[in-house]
Amino acid sequence: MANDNVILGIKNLNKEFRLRGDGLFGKPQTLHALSGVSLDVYEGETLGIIGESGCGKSTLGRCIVGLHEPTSGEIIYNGQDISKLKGAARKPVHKDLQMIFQDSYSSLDPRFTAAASIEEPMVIHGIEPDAAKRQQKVLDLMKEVGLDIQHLQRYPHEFSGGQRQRINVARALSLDPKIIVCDEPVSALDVSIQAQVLNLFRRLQRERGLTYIFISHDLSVVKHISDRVAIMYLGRVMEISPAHGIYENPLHPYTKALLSAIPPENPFERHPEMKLEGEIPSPVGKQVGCPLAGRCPNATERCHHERPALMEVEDNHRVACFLYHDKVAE
Amino acid sequence: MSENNSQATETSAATEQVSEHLVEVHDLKTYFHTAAGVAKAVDGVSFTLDRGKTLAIVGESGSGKSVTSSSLMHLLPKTGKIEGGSVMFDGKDIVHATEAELRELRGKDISMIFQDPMTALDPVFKVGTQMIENIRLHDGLDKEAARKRAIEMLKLVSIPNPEKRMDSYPYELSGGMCQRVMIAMAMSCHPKFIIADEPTTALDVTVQAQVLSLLKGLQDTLNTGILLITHNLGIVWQMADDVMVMYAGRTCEYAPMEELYANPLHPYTWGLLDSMPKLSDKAKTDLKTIPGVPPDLRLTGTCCNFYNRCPYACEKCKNEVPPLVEVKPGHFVACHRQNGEESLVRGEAN
Amino acid sequence: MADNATGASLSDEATLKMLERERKANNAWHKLARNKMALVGLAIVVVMVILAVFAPLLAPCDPNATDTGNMFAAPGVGGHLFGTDAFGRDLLSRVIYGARISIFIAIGGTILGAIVGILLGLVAGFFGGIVDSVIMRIMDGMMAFPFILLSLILMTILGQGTINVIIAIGVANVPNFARVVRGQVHVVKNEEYCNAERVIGASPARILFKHIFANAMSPVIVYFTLNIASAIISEAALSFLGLGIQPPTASWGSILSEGKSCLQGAPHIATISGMFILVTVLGFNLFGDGIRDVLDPKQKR
Amino acid sequence: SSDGGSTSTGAGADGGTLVLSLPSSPKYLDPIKYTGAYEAQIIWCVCDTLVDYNIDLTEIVPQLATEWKVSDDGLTYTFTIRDDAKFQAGQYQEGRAVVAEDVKYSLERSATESSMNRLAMLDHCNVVDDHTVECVLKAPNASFLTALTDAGNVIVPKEEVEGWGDAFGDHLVGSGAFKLDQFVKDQQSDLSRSDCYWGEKPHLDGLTIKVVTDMTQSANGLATGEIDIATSLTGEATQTIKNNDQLVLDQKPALHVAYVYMSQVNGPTADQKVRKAILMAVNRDDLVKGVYPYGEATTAVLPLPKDSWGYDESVEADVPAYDPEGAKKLLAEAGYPDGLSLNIYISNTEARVKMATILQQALKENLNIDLAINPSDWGTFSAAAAAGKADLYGMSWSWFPDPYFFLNKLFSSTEIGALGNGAGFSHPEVDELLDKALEVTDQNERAKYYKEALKKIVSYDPMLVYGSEFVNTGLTKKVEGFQSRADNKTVIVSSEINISKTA
Amino acid sequence: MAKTILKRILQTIPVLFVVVTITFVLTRMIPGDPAAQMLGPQASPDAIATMRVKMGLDEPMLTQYINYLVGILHGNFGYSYSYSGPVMPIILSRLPSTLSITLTGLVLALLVGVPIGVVSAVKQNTIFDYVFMVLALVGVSMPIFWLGLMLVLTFSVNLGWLPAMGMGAMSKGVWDVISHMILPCFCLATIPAATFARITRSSMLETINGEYIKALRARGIKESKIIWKHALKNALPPIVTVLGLQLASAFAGAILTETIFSWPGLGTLIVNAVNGRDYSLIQGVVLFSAVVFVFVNLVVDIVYMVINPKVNYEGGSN
Ligand SMILES: Nc1ncnc2c1ncn2[C@@H]1O[C@H](COP(=O)(O)OP(=O)(O)OP(=O)(O)O)[C@@H](O)[C@H]1O
Ligand SMILES: Nc1ncnc2c1ncn2[C@@H]1O[C@H](COP(=O)(O)OP(=O)(O)OP(=O)(O)O)[C@@H](O)[C@H]1O
Ligand SMILES: [Mg+2]
Ligand SMILES: [Mg+2]
Repeated sequence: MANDNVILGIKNLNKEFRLRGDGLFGKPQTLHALSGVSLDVYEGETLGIIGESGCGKSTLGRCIVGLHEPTSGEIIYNGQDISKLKGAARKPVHKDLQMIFQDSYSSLDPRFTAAASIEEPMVIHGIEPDAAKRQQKVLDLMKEVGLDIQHLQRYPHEFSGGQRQRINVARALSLDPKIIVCDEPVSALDVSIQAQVLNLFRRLQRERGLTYIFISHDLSVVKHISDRVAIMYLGRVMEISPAHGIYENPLHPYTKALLSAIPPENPFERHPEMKLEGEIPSPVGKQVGCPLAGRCPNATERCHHERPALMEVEDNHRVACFLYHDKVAE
Repeated sequence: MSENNSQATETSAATEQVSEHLVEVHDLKTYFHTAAGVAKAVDGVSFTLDRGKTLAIVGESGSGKSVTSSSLMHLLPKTGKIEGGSVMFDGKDIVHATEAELRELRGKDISMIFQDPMTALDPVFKVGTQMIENIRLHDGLDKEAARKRAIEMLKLVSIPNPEKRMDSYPYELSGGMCQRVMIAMAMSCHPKFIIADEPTTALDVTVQAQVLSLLKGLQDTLNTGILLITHNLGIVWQMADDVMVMYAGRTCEYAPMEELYANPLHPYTWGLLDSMPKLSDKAKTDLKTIPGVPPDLRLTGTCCNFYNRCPYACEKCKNEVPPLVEVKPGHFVACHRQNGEESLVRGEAN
Repeated sequence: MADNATGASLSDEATLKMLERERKANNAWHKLARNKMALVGLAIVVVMVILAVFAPLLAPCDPNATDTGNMFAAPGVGGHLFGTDAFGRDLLSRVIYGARISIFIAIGGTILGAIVGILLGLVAGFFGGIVDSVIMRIMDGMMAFPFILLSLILMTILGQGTINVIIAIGVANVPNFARVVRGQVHVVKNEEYCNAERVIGASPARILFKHIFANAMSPVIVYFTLNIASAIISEAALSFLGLGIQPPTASWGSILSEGKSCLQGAPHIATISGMFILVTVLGFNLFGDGIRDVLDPKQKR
Repeated sequence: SSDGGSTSTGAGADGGTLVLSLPSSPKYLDPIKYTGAYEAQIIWCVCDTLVDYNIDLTEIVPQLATEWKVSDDGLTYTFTIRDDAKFQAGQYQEGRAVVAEDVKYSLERSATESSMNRLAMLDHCNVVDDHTVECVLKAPNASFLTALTDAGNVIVPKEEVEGWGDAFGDHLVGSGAFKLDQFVKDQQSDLSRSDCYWGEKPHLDGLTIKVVTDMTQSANGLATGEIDIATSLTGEATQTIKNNDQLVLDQKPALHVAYVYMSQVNGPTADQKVRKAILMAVNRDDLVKGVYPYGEATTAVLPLPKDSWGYDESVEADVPAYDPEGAKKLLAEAGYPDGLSLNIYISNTEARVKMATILQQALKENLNIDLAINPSDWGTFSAAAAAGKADLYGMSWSWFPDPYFFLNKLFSSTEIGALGNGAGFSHPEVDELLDKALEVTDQNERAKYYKEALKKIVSYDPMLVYGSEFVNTGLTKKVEGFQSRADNKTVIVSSEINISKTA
Repeated sequence: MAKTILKRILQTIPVLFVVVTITFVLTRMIPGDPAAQMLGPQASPDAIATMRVKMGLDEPMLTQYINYLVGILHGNFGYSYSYSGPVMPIILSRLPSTLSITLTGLVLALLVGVPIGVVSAVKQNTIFDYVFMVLALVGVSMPIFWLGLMLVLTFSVNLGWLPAMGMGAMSKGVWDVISHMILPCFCLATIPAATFARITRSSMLETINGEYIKALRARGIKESKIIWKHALKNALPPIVTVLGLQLASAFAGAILTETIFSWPGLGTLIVNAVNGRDYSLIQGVVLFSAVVFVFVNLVVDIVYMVINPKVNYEGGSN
């Protein structure tokens, strides 16, 4: 389904947060949430993003939809760098780029009912100016995500975690966007509803050529939905490849560790786990070397000082690890 | 037909021995009184949990899992009320406990990991401060020692640079980090009973594995009982001793984990198991789902709640609430057509 | 399956009925209508407004008719329900007529200050940075003008009259409202739901007025309703400076300050006008609390 | 009407500090800068004038000057200065004797430097010897001696004045019975007995002069004993004190008239008929009763206090009496049969607002005049009134018993543009009489001129005079020897008075 | 944060410049001649004219303005004719007396108002709530003069416990100072206390239902700690704003209290300056207040940043 048309190009994206120093006059410290992330997202594909918790996935998503201004780097959409667009200039982009937030509770206005929240984007962009039709569309969307007429008039705090997440999904879908950044959109859903939502995602992709950037910790979900998968670690992309490449032929030591930690599919399955021991690196302060160096079983002296670049080692399979660089070099 | 009838038969096994179980919940009912009617969010939930054991609750999103756990802790919003049933913790009646008695239990004997980690931390205090407060409250440590212990706990849940992270505010943490902070807090006071409401949704699998083994370790050393609410069946298989399946406020199936996997009885359970995406799946086909939506909780209580989505539903299902019946030792199910007299064959809808 | 998708043995009708009930329950007016205290508050305000509007019909006497033979009559004496004032004028009539000025000015002045202040505060808080600095520094500067000076200046520029009193009180209130609102906005605007709105593409105005505004309102409402009291009293202060209402026109504030000079001999003058102010303030506050409760979805419904 | 205090000076216990309250804060104690009675109160305690009025204001009595002579042409006054007077020790001198040089310095300073023109008639002084000084006037001016009693013309030591410069007021030094220890504006002044005082030794050890702007609080202060003498009381406080048997209210007619001046040149009131109609439309007794419900004033009709020696009761009859019917007719004659609209400017004090409100009612009722009341703070009011903007303006006047300080100030055309004659009253024959009254020195002769002027003035119906306030003083029973003076001066120590306070 | 502070201090300069300019122009627009005010009602027109020259009022406005600005740059804020002295020392001399009662009053108000607000919120719609809130409303609508007089009548005149007026003197002991402060502070505290109570209540109602409150309960934290530490801190921002406002208004707005208790503070000074058309003093007071308010508001903003870490004044969002 995906074609070779790059719909969103992320070029060397960096995002730093300034942490407030101690006390009134403390020196602020820098937290590197994203360091030199470069990604191309193709039209109509699903790009799965997997990574350690806190590695900057949400930050990446927020940069894409314009909630964070990147410290440096570009985000190219429709031929223009949208990372610096502001105000009215950004408005047309908003409609195309949507996000499902990780924190489903706080991303809903506590004083808006579910219906109002879902309706809101349509009102803003003047989709469906007829109120009755709009209401109908709201209801349709809600039904798509497994909610029903009974949930229309309730406030966020009256929902369960999963229901709130579904409201978020419905809201993002209501705009007919081109790209949706899904930040763990199904983590709070039971498997049957999860299946329903995933099917919905796929159907919309089929029908409308939607593009997803799909952040999740559930590797089977990512595998199921993604065309390509990127593995992130500490603000960097470590490996990126078509989905089967990651699952069948993981290259990066971190990817391997991840795959080994997947929970079993049945009570009787027990597989050996590859544990990453050692000091967990911190995104705060100066960054040198490969971030995994301290925990990687294959680390060499070089890994501690030099940063491996993301290199294509196999067809469409790129990895940032010296283990393979040498092979490529040869 | 109504509850009276069902009560007689259900969970008779559980009520016999007292206090041998860590937690005993019997026919718990928690209702929300909203403007447009009474929502029966929890409407007949029964289970028991032994020391050192893990009970997993799975079920439809919105089926009342979190409300059940909130009810155990008496942490319902103003509109919510426990309307019936009993909850015994360590032989103590919790439903009628006073606020002071509950406070004794909360945090010390029972701790809870909330589903929404980012909203469950006080936004205006540093996470370190919140952890230290918690540790000092329960362990009576001095400030320095508590701080040390907090850092230790953060290290245990793999938070990088924990000394520095102690000074972060919740909004500066990623979702997974908040969740780990919550977990660290819940574990820091050696509880007898942990309620973990989707504790690892925001964690990557390596950290998840670590956290789960941490929970296991705690369980082994302290004989802690764990009530694990999750949607991740993989975790259930990994962690649980027993599993309870919930649907629309009611227990619909309750069995030892392996039994449930091997021999699920309730049609909803079947649907659930079938919907799970598998890593081993090769083809990218649509996932199986359970069509339809669950009923409005304000209108339930007169029939089997799953009736409208159940391919096996019969006339009785439409008119009677199915009681929870022990069909095999330890295996309870609430289905008119699975109560021993009749048994369905999975996949053969009528 | 699709035909019975909504509920087990439950007619769609029941659900629809419930939905209707719920929609009604969520409707601000219905919420307000169910809030007894708010209704009491509203009733008080309405009574006061009625007093003001129908003063000529309700007042038993001419409020300005002096009677030097019957000064400081105690309540009830000589057919004067509330007694008479220092000129022997019927206090009841004066209080009724006073409602016109006091209610009008209190509401007008506070609303004017609130509207401008809230707008400025919203903008300052929302855009932050230089906009915030400029607006708030202007507010700081305005606050630096003592009320008496500000009023004198405004009145010199504008002249006397009711509307100008409203403007004076309004202007004096602007920085206060701006600060209260702006502080709230700074807190609320960082909430995730505002970010969600930005992603949806909501214009700043929409985010401000539909989301931040509602979520920042509750202290503003309180501040607003409390301000009614000080506005009523400010009117008297302005009139005293000769900038407000000219004698003999009655206003509660001026009756109160006239009562000040005979507190011991004729305490009823200050007491009665004070009570009217108190009750009015009470009314506004109860009503304000009601609105706050209505805006709070977590309140028991 | 003075029912408190005894008149004896000798008896009375020594010791104690008397607390006296003023309703407004003194600002400038430098004699050439002071503007009001409250400052004068302190200055008089600290400094001496050459001469003073006696307690009844009937005659001028010696103070620093033991005697004086007036030359026949009325131009030269020769004073003999007492030889036992000493200045209090200060920063720049150590308590030296008061000599004629000081008199010359002080009076010439007042005459030339003071913008208050309190001694404008003085040309220069000649020191004859240490204890004799001649004052030469520019023209004969009979109000000179009276002017000398003004606190602006007290005798002060040059060293201190020049030493302190602008700050002299805060460190006032003189030869009076008390020396100024501390002067805090808006709060209080602490004075202690001067040991080098030439006169009778004051009974009091000290004097604290407190500013208490709230009248009710003055009464309360008396009740709690925090205040011994509360001066210049008005309003309900007087009643409160009357009602309290532990306290004494001393009342005495003041040299005070309250009036409504009507524009003589602009607007409808330029027509005398309109003015007269207004006078006839107002019942003064009712007005006074309404404005002063606690009996703090009496009705007055002439623009001169009854206690002034220029007062002429026979003129009272010339003032049109209350006659609403006649008034209406008169107004119709003037061309306003259906009434008209006028404005009145007043300062925002209670007494004025009350007056205007009652006046408004009376004019409406009797003449169908719509009177718009413009109350404002004093600054705005005085600017408007002095500029002649007002149709009517209401205020009051109080000064010395010498008619000059009323009639000249209010009706001389030279005062047009000042607040006194803001109405623009200008009649050459009145001017002439007033000037003449100033040239002659004999009081009887002067009285004649003034009476004549008064009659003339009244014939033009320039203003509605309605009341004359009392000097209301509240006292605790501890105070002995107090006697009030019609000019609102509270005399602590003099040849007649020596207040004491029992423990 | 240091940067924020520095920035804010720099911002003060244009604010003050504008304030000075506006005050300069506007004060001269109000009717009333400073010279006439100074000389009193009985002064003659000549005298007034002379005085105007002496006061420099005859010069063109622009010259006066430039002179004034130049003076300020040299640290000379003008000369007050009504208080015969340089402006700044006069203002500063009033500061201790004003601060002593306003700050004490505000602290008192906080100590009373905030707890009442908290308790009312916790016990929303109970009899406590109703009683406290009605009391609070009585508090805000209470005419200060009436309250002051009642206090004096009760505690000074009838009971004789406390002095009715004036400031105490340290030389007479600490009690003398304190006893003189009690009634005025009480008077000053009523309206702020009522305001704090109301604002606290409403703000607490917003926070008290938060999810984190539930989480804290689950952790077994004492209810009192949850309320007084966690919920209150979250509820603090509007309270701090209002505290700032009250401080500002207490500064210049304590005129009634000052009058009743003969407590000469800034309020009296301001009124006298305006009534006396003492231009320099008016300008000085406004300038001074501007500095104070900029400072108070800076402190408020910093407190905001301290209590709510997300607050950031630098940019728009995030
Ligand atoms: N305050 C409330 N008022 C009314 N209904 C509520 C309230 N809170 C929850 N509910 C309803 O109660 C039901 C149970 O909610 P609960 O949070 O227990 O679900 P859950 O099983 O935890 O679901 P999830 O897996 O999605 O978190 C839901 O249908 C929800 O809509
Ligand atoms: N507003 C912020 N201020 C400071 N640091 C932040 C902020 N937001 C995120 N961070 C930091 O940036 C890093 C990346 O956070 P991010 O939320 O992107 O992680 P994530 O990959 O989404 O993790 P998770 O899977 O746990 O949600 C973390 O170290 C986090 O602490
Ligand atoms: Mg995230
Ligand atoms: Mg849940």
